[in-house]
Amino acid sequence: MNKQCASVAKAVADIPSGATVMIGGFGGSGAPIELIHALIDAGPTNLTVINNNAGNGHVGLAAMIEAKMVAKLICSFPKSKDPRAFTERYLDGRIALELVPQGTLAERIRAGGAGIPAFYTPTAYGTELAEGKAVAEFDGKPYVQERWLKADYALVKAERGDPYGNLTFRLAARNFNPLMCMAARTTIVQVSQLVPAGDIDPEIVVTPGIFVDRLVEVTDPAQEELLNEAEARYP
Amino acid sequence: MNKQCASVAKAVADIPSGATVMIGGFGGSGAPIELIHALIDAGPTNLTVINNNAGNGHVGLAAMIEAKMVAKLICSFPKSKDPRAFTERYLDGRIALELVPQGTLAERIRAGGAGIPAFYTPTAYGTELAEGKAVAEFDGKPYVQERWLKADYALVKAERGDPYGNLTFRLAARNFNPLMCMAARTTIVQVSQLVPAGDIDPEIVVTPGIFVDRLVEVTDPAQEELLNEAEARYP
Amino acid sequence: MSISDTLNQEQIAWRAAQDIADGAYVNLGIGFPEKVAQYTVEGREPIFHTENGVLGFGRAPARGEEDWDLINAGKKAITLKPGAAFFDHATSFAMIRGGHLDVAILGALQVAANGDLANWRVGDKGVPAVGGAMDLVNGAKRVAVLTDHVTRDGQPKLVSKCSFPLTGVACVTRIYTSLAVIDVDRDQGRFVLREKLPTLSMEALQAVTGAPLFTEGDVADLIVPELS
Amino acid sequence: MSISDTLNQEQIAWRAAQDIADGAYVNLGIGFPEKVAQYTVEGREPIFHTENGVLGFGRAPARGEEDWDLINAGKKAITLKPGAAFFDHATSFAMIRGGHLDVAILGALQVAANGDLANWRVGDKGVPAVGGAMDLVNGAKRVAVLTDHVTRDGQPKLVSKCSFPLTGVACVTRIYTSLAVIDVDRDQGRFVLREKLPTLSMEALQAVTGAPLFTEGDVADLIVPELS
Repeated sequence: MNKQCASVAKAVADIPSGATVMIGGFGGSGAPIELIHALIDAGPTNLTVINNNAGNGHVGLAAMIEAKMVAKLICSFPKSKDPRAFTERYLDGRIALELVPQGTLAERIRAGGAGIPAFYTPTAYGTELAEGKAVAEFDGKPYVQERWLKADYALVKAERGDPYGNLTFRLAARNFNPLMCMAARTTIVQVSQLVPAGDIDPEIVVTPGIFVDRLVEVTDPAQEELLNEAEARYP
Repeated sequence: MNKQCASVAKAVADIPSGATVMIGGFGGSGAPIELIHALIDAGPTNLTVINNNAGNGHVGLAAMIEAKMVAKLICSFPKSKDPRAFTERYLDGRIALELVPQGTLAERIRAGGAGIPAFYTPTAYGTELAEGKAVAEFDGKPYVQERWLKADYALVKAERGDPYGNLTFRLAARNFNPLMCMAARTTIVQVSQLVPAGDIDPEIVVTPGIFVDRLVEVTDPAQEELLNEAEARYP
Repeated sequence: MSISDTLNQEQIAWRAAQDIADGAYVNLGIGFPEKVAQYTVEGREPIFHTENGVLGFGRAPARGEEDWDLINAGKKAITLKPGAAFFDHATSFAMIRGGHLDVAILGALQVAANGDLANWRVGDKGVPAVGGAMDLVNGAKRVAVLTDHVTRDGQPKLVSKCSFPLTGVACVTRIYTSLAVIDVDRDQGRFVLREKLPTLSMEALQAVTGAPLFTEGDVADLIVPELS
Repeated sequence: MSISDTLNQEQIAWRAAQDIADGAYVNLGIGFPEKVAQYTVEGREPIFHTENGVLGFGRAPARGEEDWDLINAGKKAITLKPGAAFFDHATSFAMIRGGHLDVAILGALQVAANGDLANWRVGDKGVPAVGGAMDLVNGAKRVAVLTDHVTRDGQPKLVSKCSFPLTGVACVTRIYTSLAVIDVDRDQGRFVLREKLPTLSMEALQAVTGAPLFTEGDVADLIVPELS
């Protein structure tokens, strides 16, 4: 078995218009910039994107939004240093937003990966973000029912990967990435280093290969923060 | 901060009769034998124990049962090579059993640690283990509602630990141990090696120290399987 | 009636192994189903999962070389292959419940025509123990059963309705028996015969099966090597 | 009315830091609450948590030495202390929601006498963004608020009922303001004054507070060092 793809272009080539796509990262940390840019080149439209944020500047997710590929965004914090790509389209109604508290977003994605169709959380109880949701009491305390989140595809950034898809992540670039690996029908991962099977100690694997479908090596990947400092723009 | 205890005896000394105690391990793998034996020495009674199994032979959890300390067991598989300690008491009604499917047991413990009071699972739907439980349909499929599991104390076995309580686990001895660390009010861990802060690479920490209250070093810990081969008996 | 020419457990396991694709993620139940690993088809590499948190394990170690922190769900010592991974129990059952396993292969007391499975408990006596069976049957993409076609005293194990306590509802997708390979058409709640021993008549097979056997197109000959 | 002698943000943060115990697990909100870390009491070592999966981080790195994979929830570069750990977002919020954090310190638009907090949105204009605030206020053992006592135009921020959209219901346990330290008695739904600036009369404080201030025993003097 070898899950390796020859290029980022091939790795994302079959993502169709209308797909739901999870994209890992928290701000620029752990954002799979090269996979996102390959998807911009491929050009599917009408996508639902699940990410913690809504892009920054004119690269990565922000560039996807500028390329008119995103119909709906599910996120917790659609603000950044330069959120104009999203803000402008949201305010004039060209992009839909489902705002989800960050912990609920993480747990809904994990639930999607773990086969848990719904769970209860105290988060957002009594707020407008719980409107229309079922509420139940447990041990005298009210909780909000939340549903799992799944995706057709996940775009993920990892540090090391082996041909089986076992992954490690770098520093705080882990964030949503391991969860999204679990919750998509097809998980596509860019790894900074592809290593032979057996090179990753089984005890330190963070994402076991069963959650990964495709791997592509992107050595020396771009950092969104540095691209933005350089005022980069994609394409 | 230093969470280190001087001895296994001191680490478990305050566990009172009537407490709910999670005990890590899957069979003998990852079972904190030295902490269990210290608890037998301390002698609280009327305990509710949460473990995947019900003990094997006459050491560890089996010895706790033989010492008449356990009023109720919550587990998925109360069988082993030599399950007599539990079987005899269960069959004549001296110990209560709550049987839980293994994945539901794991998820309920995780839910307890993660502040999720209830969740839905397909597991056990339509079986006697779902009797009396709420059922709900999601996307046309029926699911069973399950509640979180929490404990007053958890007894856990880990491989390396630092003074902050960061842990790694050895091979498949991980199993329920990291989950139980999350779900107990007081988590007590025996580590085979206590190392200085900073010695465990932050990227390979399996259980972050926030989930751990007390650590005690037990070098060269006993393996239940080998104790049983030697027909050991505790005390 | 009795049927003298039947497959043994090795042969049933061999037949089940033929349906496991290269790269498939597979969980084998304790006991009889574990034999399937021995008959992995040349050139294919399934990846074996065990409930207690290991993916990518291999054969048992030599006697005396066991490490009792490295065991499978049956509490037997195992070894690792390159590319293995450890994880906690919640992640292990996320793999199962979340639909990431390609196939779970289990034993059975009874399988009903709608795919109901009974394999964890005979009655209400003794100590009940369920382990991960109820999770596996509700999670894996395919749930296959290995079983003798009838009980020791000749009663059908493939039935119209299970009399033993259920492990799962409408969960079994394929049954490998000592006489036949049978799919469960869960939409219509019926058995569909795919293969049978060539020496066995349809009538004789139906006579030892507790629910009607349907066919869709040809029924192939169930041919397996000599194994013991 | 106007009150000239008030604490600045540094001083409010200093006061909040006095209540953080050695070894406490602490999450500081983006912006103003982050200042609390600077005033950690000598001899105490709180452990700081950030939503994006880091426990045990320290000060910002020197300019030019940032690693943009090592940031906090405010997307600012951080450094690690010995004993730090990384984890995924689900585990990070398990820490929050599961009650493992000792204290979360947040800013506020309004706090009601029953502990309701509004701090994420002023109205229904613009782009809404919530981040982890709703999880933090429902998860941490103590939920502390740092705030000026009144808005820029002199309106009370401590109110009988929030007019802005809620972040959480009956969640705040203590409020550190530019004039006072006030506990929320969530059982009785009332503010309990613990400390006030010594130069400030009870009447003057009540006049800029939008709900009654109760007392239980003595009200201590709120005394902080000169800081800027």
